Amino acid sequence: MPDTFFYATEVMLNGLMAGVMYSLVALGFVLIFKASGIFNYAQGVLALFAALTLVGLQDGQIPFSHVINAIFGTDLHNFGWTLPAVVAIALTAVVMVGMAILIERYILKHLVNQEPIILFMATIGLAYFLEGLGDVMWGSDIKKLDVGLPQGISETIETATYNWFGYGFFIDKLDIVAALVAAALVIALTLFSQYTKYGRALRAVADDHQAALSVGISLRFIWVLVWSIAGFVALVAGIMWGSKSGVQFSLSLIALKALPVLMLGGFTSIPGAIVGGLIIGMGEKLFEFSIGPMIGGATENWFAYVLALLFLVFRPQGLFGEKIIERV
Amino acid sequence: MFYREAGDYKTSYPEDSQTFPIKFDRIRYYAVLAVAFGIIPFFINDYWANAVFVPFLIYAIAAIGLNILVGYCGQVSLGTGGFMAVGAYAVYKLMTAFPEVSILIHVLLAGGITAGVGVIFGLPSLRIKGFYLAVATLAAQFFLVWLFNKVPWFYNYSASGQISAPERDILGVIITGPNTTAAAKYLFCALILLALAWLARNLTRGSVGRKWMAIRDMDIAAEIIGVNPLTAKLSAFAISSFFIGVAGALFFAVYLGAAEVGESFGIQKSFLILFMVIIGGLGSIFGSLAGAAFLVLLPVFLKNVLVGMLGWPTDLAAHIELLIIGGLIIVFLIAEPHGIAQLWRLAKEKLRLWPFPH
Amino acid sequence: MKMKFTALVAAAMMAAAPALADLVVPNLSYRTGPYAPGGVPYADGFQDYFTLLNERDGGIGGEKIVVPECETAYNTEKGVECYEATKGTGALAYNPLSTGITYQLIPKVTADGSSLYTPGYGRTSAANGKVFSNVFNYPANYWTAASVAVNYLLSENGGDLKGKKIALVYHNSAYGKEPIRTLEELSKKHGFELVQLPVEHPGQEQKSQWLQIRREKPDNVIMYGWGVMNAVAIQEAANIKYPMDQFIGIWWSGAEHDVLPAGDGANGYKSLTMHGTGMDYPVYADLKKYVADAGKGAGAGDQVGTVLYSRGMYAAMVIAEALRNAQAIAGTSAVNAAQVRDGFETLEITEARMAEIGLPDFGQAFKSTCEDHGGPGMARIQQWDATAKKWNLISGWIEPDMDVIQPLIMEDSEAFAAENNIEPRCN
Amino acid sequence: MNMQNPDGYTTADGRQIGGVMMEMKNITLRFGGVAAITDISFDIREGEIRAIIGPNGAGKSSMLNVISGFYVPQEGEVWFRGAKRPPMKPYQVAGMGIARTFQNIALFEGMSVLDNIMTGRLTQMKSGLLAQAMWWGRAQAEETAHREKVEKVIDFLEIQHIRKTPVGRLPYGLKKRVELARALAAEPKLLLLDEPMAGMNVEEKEDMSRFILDVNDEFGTTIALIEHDMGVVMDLSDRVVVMDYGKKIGDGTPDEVRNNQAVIDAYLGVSHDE
Repeated sequence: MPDTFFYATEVMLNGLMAGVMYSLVALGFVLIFKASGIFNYAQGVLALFAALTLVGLQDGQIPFSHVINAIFGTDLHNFGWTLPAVVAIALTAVVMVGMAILIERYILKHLVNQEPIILFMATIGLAYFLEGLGDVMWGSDIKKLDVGLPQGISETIETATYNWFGYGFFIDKLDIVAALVAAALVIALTLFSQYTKYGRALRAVADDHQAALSVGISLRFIWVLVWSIAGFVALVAGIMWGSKSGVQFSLSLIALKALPVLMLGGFTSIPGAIVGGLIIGMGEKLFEFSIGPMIGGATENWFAYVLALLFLVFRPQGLFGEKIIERV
Repeated sequence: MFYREAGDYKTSYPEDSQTFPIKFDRIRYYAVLAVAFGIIPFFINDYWANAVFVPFLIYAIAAIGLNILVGYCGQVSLGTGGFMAVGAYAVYKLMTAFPEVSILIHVLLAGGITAGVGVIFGLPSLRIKGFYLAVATLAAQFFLVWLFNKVPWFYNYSASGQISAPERDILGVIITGPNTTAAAKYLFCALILLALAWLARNLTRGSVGRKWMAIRDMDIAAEIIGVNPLTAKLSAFAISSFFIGVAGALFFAVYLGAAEVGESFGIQKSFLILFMVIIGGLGSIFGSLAGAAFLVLLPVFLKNVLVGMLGWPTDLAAHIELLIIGGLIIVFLIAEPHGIAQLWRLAKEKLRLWPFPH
Repeated sequence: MKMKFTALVAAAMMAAAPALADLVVPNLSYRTGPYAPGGVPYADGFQDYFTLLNERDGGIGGEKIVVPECETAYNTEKGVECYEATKGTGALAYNPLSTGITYQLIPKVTADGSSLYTPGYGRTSAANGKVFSNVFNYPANYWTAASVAVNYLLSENGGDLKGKKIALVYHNSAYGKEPIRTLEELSKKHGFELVQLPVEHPGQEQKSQWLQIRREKPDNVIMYGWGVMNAVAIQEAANIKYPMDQFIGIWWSGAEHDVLPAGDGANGYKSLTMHGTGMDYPVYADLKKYVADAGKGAGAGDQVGTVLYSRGMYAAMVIAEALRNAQAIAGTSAVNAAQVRDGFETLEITEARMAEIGLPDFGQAFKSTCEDHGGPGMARIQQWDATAKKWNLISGWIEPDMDVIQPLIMEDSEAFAAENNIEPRCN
Repeated sequence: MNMQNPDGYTTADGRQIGGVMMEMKNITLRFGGVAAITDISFDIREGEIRAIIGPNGAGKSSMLNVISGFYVPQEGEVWFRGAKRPPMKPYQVAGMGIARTFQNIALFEGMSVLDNIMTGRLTQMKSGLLAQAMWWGRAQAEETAHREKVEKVIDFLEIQHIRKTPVGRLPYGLKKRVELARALAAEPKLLLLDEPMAGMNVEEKEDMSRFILDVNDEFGTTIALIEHDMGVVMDLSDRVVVMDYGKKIGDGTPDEVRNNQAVIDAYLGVSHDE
């Protein structure tokens, strides 16, 4: 059945593409976990917040206009300008850096040396807070995010594959862009951590907190740095997901799609986040394609987790981890 | 002055290991019970029962259950919502299949069934640890919700998959269904909470509890001094799931009356109950109660203040509510990472010295 | 400390209670959470219509209408809290705009004697008034919608769907599963093949479903979606170049914010509607004069005239008419919950009456009886014009196939009656 | 003194040592490709204080971990009281009456001193889940009986005053003592001590030495210990195994070992890191 083969291949390719989108979110988790041991649940909300801010800036929305109107009885909505996408993205990046500074100053600083679960809960508190803040600042209606990324079927690929195989494959242009962006992001991160002073500092902290401190790197600076980078990654993820489905509350739920990727790839491995994302994306789509119809479909949400779980049961150290030798 | 341990001597080991070693605590405990069972039932109305007390009691049961797993045994779980769903659907199937059997038995059986499911999903904990395990329990969460949504047998083949609790009574007193009085609902849940809290207290002060805590504090050392990690972890999963299953059964049958799995028992529920446990205090039964009370009351309180008193638009109030709850959680964790229970202990230590601070 | 807190809560609740003599119609809305984009315009329309009656007519029959708003965030627990918080204030009717909360409130309102009005959503089998005495879901419901969609396709295809393939893309929840049985029956009757494609909440990731549609090339796609799922589905359909005019959503998948994100790609997308669309109705002049310009509009005021705003307004209009009817029957303006229930049960809305209200041809005429709380179940088709950014009505009222639906309603409601020991009424 | 006598021997201070309690036969342990222990054999006699010494990284702790079942050697056999020990989980080994302390204190930081020591009794507490949940007579009686045993250990180690203190708040020396108490509470037949005196000052070391001797003396407990302080080792132990680079380089009485050339070389050489 050549048709089935083509279908499966198409599903697989699209699964890989979806996986890239998951990886984009997972990357943010990994960066923060690696540098500070914090499992940052707020990563999804950070993406939402970044996307909201981006759209708000781009459309010249007045922040907090809803509150101001409610309190003062005014009727404010808009500054009446539209910013070019590039400017808006740059401004949003600045906002994310500011956010990282605030998070470090008002939360992390006070929670140094706490148990991981406490830090985890703090990030959930942060998630609630940012969700509320995002709503209060920019309103809760659905917004269209358009920074000029292409979307829809890539006719080139469809025609080309049709000419070669007799079956035109569906690949979304936005997914191709996402894959390119993800690749660029990983390369940039690698270059940053290999060839810059701060990047090396970051790696030093990841390897050994004490050692990093003893060579004179301020841990606080590192945290601001890593949260800024995670904020930037969240912005990228927010742009990609926002272009795909609009910007609205549900965007924060993409964090749930990144968690199985983390389980599989490991909380500390950047290549793990990428490869894990690809495996999860491909696995869940293929499962839905092959087994899904027999058991009623809509299996992707849980299958991603079960896949990661099964993998971990047989290989507890994760995809790229070394075998754990326990000591007492 | 009244709160003291001086002169409060213990002459036997059982006396030394009782729940409230200090006399004043004991008296206060009985006073709380007297208010809870002697006074509140006579004054409770539908609003207080349905908006405050019943959800508080049920969440408290779930929080104690989760605290056993997370706070005592150190296994972080995010599958609570899914396990509550097991309890809810089990009790629904039992109620409709055996209408003549007492609802109390159904609720306990639902807990038992959930315990079994909990053990199955607890198996990976033998290989997977820490956050990896927490994320792995999400597999249970998503799978169970999907299952109850997908298999019509669980919801008796109704058109939409919603389940509704029919009317059932105990000794002629209606416990479920729309005609239940506020007092009956409240008392039924309160009695179950009291019994389960007592069970939890017994379990955690004895050898089972020590096994759990040993695993929590240092699993490798625990195994070397003779704790079988398999039975310790799985018993924690079983007991914890039993509590959560009972809570889920009550949540559906007594509190909501109708439920849809994805909406009532979704991932948000798992996080909410984990919050209760952590804000209340890990490894503390009192903390579970305090955490549940805090997170049930706070939104109701905020809503009534912001919308009711200040007259703010509901959406603005709801957003501000999120801001405040998120902010408070962070403030709480910074002020006292060990939760309300620890704040309470510190307050008591101060009180012990009162009125002479030195 | 504890005492103070309790006192504060109690005081807060007192402050929320309106004067008892007014007509109280709580608005259990959701302006936050994942479904806020749908909840906001609906709540605005609902509020504004009652504000209009208060401002223009001094209420209904001289009685002011009080509409306490309570935020549910589409969450059943908050729904319980809202119900309990408002029921002590003399609430007469509820319209929670959530299938989950509806299921939960059905037994409660029945026991407490108030009414539940769920136009186009909720529990479909509540159309059987014999079993569900206090629940009303006229003029149309989930199952009639499915049937109307199929009937529309029949008329498009010269009355024959044999051998056609129709895909149902649905929100994998109680709501989304509602039409399945109806469509299965209809597929047997008309000989088309039904492909079911569930989408998990919240529905941001639908690649699998739309790849399958691309492979199987169904002749038509019917969608039961809500929230972000709608926008994503329409975008994905555009991505795979599915012909938009073959794609029909239920009325909950046919709002402006569902189609706007897809831009031009959404052009030609169709959806059902159970009421008129746009602002070409006389009532809007009054709304502008008495509500918007007076600064009394609900919310931000930017939703007026949208599809879901119209629906909220429609629901408010029907409730207002039921209140008026109750006053007429009871012979008093200060009606109680039981009288309002009677008002709902004997409600008749004619075309003439709608024209009087300022909404000519806005909704279908219907008449409720003791047995039938469901109405005729008709709907129209509207189509999106992406250039003009507006919905256009492209059909008249289409009737559902009640021969198929009525037995299903009886079956489901009787199962409910058996489970809950309910004696059928109306004999 | 004939230490090869299968029925036992008499020590210099006149204590009677019994037959072989535990025998390690040709143990080899590897992590990945790296051998931590290579082909080591030795025995431990009933009632004896047996020391394992060697430079850092010699494989001493690994050997203790093999005895307590935490590491499973790739080759070799462990014999206990005349029978070959089948592959076992650590908790099963504990159930056979082998208790231990750890090099880096492994107390349960979230529990009180009393609860920590009570965990030492876990292998002997039998009441079931249900009985405990109900706190029925049997569960309570059992708890009390074990509590009495534990109180004896507490008295013995002179830590009555910190009974209810959370372990996390204790100073290092006391923690070491509580850990010993936990091991003793199990009433072990064989007690394994991994550097019981590491990081202690002279006074604390003297206390600890006294406790070790008293345990051996009063309860007749067999003890195997790892220690760095040569003075202490030579004073305490009846026989010493010396390891270096995972190999056994000496075995005998303290005097014999002291004069063994291989041992002297190993200790004069630079100590190698783990």
